[in-house]
Amino acid sequence: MSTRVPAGIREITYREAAREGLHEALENDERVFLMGEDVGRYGGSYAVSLGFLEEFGPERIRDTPLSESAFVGAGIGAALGGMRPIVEIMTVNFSLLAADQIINTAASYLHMSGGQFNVPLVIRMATGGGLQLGAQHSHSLENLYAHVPGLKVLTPATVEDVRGMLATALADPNPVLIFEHILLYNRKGLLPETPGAVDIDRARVRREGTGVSLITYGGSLWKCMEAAERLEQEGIDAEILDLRSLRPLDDESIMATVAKTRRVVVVDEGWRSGSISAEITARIHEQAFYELDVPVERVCAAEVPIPYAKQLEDAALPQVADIVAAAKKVVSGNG
Amino acid sequence: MSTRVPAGIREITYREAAREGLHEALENDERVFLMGEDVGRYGGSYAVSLGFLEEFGPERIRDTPLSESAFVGAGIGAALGGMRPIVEIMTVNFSLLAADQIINTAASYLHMSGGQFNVPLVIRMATGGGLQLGAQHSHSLENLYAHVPGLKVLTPATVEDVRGMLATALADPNPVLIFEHILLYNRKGLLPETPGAVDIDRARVRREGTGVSLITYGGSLWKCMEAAERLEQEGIDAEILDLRSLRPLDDESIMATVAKTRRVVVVDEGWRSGSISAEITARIHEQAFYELDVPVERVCAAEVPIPYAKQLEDAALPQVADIVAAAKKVVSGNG
Amino acid sequence: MSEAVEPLPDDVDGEYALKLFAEMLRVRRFEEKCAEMYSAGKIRGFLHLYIGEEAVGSGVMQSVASEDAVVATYREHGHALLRGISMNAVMAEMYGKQEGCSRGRGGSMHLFDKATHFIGGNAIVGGGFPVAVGYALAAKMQNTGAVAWCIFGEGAMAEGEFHESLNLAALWQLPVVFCCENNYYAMGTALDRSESETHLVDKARSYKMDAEVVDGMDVLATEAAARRAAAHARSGNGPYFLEFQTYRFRAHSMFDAERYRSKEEVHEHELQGPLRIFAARLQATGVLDDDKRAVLEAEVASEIDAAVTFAEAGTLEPVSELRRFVYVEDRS
Amino acid sequence: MSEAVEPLPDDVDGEYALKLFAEMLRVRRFEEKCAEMYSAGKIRGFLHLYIGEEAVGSGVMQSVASEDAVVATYREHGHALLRGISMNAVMAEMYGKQEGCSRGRGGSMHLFDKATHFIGGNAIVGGGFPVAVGYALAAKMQNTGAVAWCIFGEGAMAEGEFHESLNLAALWQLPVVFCCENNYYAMGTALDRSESETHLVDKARSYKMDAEVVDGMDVLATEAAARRAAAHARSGNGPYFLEFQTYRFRAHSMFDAERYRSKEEVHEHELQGPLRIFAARLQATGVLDDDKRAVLEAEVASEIDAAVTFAEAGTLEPVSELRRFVYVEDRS
Ligand SMILES: Cc1ncc(C[n+]2csc(CCOP(=O)(O)OP(=O)(O)O)c2C)c(N)n1
Ligand SMILES: Cc1ncc(C[n+]2csc(CCOP(=O)(O)OP(=O)(O)O)c2C)c(N)n1
Ligand SMILES: [Mg+2]
Ligand SMILES: [Mg+2]
Repeated sequence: MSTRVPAGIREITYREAAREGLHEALENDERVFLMGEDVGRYGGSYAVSLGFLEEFGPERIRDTPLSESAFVGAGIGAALGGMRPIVEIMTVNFSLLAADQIINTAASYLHMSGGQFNVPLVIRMATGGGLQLGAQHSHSLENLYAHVPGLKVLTPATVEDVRGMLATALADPNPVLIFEHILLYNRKGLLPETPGAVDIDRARVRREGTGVSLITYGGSLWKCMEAAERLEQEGIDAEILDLRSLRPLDDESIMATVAKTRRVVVVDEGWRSGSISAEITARIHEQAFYELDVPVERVCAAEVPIPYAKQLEDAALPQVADIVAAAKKVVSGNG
Repeated sequence: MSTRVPAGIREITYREAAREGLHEALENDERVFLMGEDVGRYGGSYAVSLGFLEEFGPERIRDTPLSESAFVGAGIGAALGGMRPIVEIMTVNFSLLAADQIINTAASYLHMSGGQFNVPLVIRMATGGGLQLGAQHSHSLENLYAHVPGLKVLTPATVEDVRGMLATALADPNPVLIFEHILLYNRKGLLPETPGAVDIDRARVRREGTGVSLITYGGSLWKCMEAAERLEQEGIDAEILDLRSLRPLDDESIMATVAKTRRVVVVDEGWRSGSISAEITARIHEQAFYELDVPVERVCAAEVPIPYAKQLEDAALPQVADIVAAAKKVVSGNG
Repeated sequence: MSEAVEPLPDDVDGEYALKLFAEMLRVRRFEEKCAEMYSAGKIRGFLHLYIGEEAVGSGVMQSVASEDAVVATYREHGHALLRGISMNAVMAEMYGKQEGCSRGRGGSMHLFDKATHFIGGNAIVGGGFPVAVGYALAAKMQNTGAVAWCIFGEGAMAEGEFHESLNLAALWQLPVVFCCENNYYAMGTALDRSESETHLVDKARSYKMDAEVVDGMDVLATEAAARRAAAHARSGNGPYFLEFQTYRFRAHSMFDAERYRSKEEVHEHELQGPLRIFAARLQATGVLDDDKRAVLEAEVASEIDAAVTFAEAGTLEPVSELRRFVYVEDRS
Repeated sequence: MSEAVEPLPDDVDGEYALKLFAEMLRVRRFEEKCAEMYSAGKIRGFLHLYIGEEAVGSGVMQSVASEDAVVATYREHGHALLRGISMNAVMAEMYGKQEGCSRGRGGSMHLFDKATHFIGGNAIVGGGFPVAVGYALAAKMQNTGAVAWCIFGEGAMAEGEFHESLNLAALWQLPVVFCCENNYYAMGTALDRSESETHLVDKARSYKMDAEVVDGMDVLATEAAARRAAAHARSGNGPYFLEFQTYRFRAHSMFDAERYRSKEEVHEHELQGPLRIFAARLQATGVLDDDKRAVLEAEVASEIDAAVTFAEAGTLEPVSELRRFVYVEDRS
């Protein structure tokens, strides 16, 4: 494959990229440490920190007991104490055990203290479905946190972003949540010659197009890419906007692509009702009301706890065919 | 005041109505019991269950330790064991400590078990701001739960609803969350002669109007009522739709009022981004796209942890003046 | 194993002992088949095997009465089978078939069964504690005499839900038997890296709860301990805590490279494995011989083959059913 | 009080003892003023008074070093004052004024101060445990020698966060001093209705943590215990747990009708109140007399009057500032 890779540019998996980002952070800043369940001896539940324990030692690659609320809260306290903790929560479903610390403490302290205590904490967690892990391991609860002022919510979809967003998040004085989709870890991508911190303020157009805008984030980006190729064969030129950050949302980039195509599909693996796709749709409605000829379409997860059986899980999650159908619908204009 | 009250109809506070509903439930069904912090000897943090301990005893008016996750989960287990528990969580902020049990267990068990184990659990909690309780006691996190399939989310705004929805929720085989806004407890309202269970499937038009639709729920209903009176003086005839249930949402009633007025303001005490108001706006956009001449306006809480200082809290929460201004904006048509 | 094997105590009925062995063997072979079927891609998702820990489930289930509930974890195949869920239904569940005990919606980590009050298959570590406590509360309030059996690993004891739940159970004197399957590892985290106090019964006792340590590799010991615990809980004396010291012979799940322990450590434990040890004792007592063993193996093998056939032949639930069972539609 | 009053031990310096008394008196009078100002509508929201528990805060704060952090609860006025936050800033905070120690955004339950590492003012019961543990972790990793002082009520010990945090602190040998203010009630819930084990130090010891019970009404006892705890934690021996047995003389908050305890019970404790007892001992020792007392009262009164004047004169933060401090805008 590497023959296809331009000189200087490296092809690497999302896992390796996440790993490089972590490695760099640990090397560059003594204050940075990684804390979570099985990040050390086990090698990380998705093998992202494999070998780090040997390299950085148990103080900085800190295996924790099963105590989500305490080790997330300990991350808050350590951040207040001058460290730059990276807390890993294995799966977003488990983060519900730490929701109190994340929402009532991390998100509130700066404001509640009149600007005195900011919490420079980074929390990484795996999210999403597709591995038949069932209803307690497969959800996309990003909007639970994207709803909360005081938090920043990042959803790296590319190798460059998963590598670079960590550095940016660590440089950010605010609590930042990074969601890594479980289906991405083994996916390969191209990393620029000199990768580094990336901005987290702007969404990115991943594919230029004029016929329809596919607005998405995280794992769904690649389904949109595939959908765009199918659409192209049918003569529909799709533009794809990767939100990258769910809080804050980059309204400017959203409205720019809306103004360009006037046909919009939002693709979101969260449950449809009360999801971030609703917020995006609402903002488009509010800010680009007169630009649209047909209503925005949303392609989301079915409103069911994600089931184990393959055919049911597939039916529950957004699929390429669903995106293609939604795109054709808005393009054909029968909104 | 009672002179104004029509015969047979009683004027009663929201607190008394909630209390009557609880009392009736405890009297009518041996399986029903109330469990939570200080529901017994203390009399309930908002005095709703005052005196119940003496009447029903400590088995059925069960004071719990400070263990939100365990007593909510115990409610789930008790429901599976044949009881009809009513669990009280003092404030929605504290429910984050039980979010795992509510979302990963209560909401998932029926589906995950292939239809075998339903969870007939009712959880009551206080919500909202306005009493200067600060950033850990004043939030409206309804959409955190309204986003979750498997849960039902009710927001009684009237004395009839707070009294009757409890009975309906107890008769429901699914987990039902009931949010009671803290500012309502002392508010008086009229109760029909023979109050009882109320439907939870339909939103209600609380005020007929033709000029603009104010779509709201819970504590904000009364702010909308006040706004409607002010608007009337300015010749704007507002219709007010009380959603009553946030999950499921009654699309039919929403679209009916939208079709009627073609001018919509959604009033929601939750933070704007990722709130239920976004979902409502998105649904209107999707289902009534061609009915609207101007975009829907949202009046929500400012995106800040609710501060203590009165002037800041007032500024952070939706106020009558904000609703009036939004209504005039959509009516004047400069969406 | 060179050291002399002690025969069964006289007070133990040979047939009963043989039954216990047969149950453990059944679970062992079933798990081995699951591993095989996982590699074959027939079973997906996460798969956690019970191999090495059979004596715990087998011993405990002897005391579980029909009205009792079992709240287990994601490592619950053995408990499900031993509780009486048919092997067909369990295997079909792992195949994601509609004939599975959770209609194929739960998979390996979410086995459920209404008839036997098998309340899951919970993949949130610690998530089952409050549920078991609540079930026991309902039992007590309704005087059903039922006991809630809460099964969990030692790693779960670090979760806040453990603390809150044990306190509630002890405070309210509820009929819960807490069964800790201490296999010394939580994924890759050894007990002494997860608990400041590794003497686990002390934790239970800090709630004023009766507790005992049990040799989880000896099915006679686990069976006897469960009987004591059941008697205690059923007679209204409140909860009981059992620490079963056992060991996981296989990887945590199929994604585990086992970097956190040595092959030697695992091998040493295997030599003391519950089936191996008990088989030897049965043989020393003359209750089991090679022919009998062969018969047992054959019976189990054919039941497993039948289960695989059943699962293979099972139906994939039509996608049109996806939205069923999110809510019970009829009001009760 | 008829029974004979024992004078101060010889090894206690009279001036120091007088200082401790003056500190307690200052807190007591401040709280009384808060109650008054609440009734006057000047202070809003929830208000939790420390009256009756002054000896705990006063004793503890003597051992809090400048680099240490204090993580408190919503009943933290006393701790804030004793830690060195000016009375002006605390009173102004309760008035919701910009000059308040949290700019008026926190109120009574959320006092914060960067200079003294006073990390709140937390109104989530149990919410401070993990924060204190994390602060101590940072201190240990950076060898700052700082100790995290975690102050909480006995009711908080039922929360899962207590369990998870004590285990982490003990497992990682972190410099945290856990100060339980056991006033025997959590709102209306008496200790024996919230904990199956009411001997609280046993809970701490179940994490292999050193723990002691302290008479929370005797400021000399609390001061000495805090010194032992600080020495222990600062010298790298890990966390320490102190149970201070005390009593809340006033209602839980201003919304509490106190149905759960009798006036007599409260009165009996008041007779043993920390100020009353200590004042008597100081008098018996000749360190305090009516004139000195009058002077102290006058000093406190004028400081409080000044604080009220300061708060009254404070500015209401302009609404245009509402959205500030949700995020730190500049990258660090
Ligand atoms: C709340 C939560 N955190 C983390 C996990 C991931 N996880 C699954 S099993 C496991 C280890 C549990 O160990 P133990 O309780 O000892 O049970 P065992 O697997 O050894 O039987 C972990 C960390 C989870 N499923 N749930
Ligand atoms: C998580 C949470 N649950 C419930 C409450 C409501 N509440 C506030 S204080 C309190 C009692 C706490 O008692 P204790 O810990 O003993 O402290 P004390 O008030 O006696 O000082 C309760 C139940 C809360 N603030 N946070
Ligand atoms: Mg284990
Ligand atoms: Mg207390």
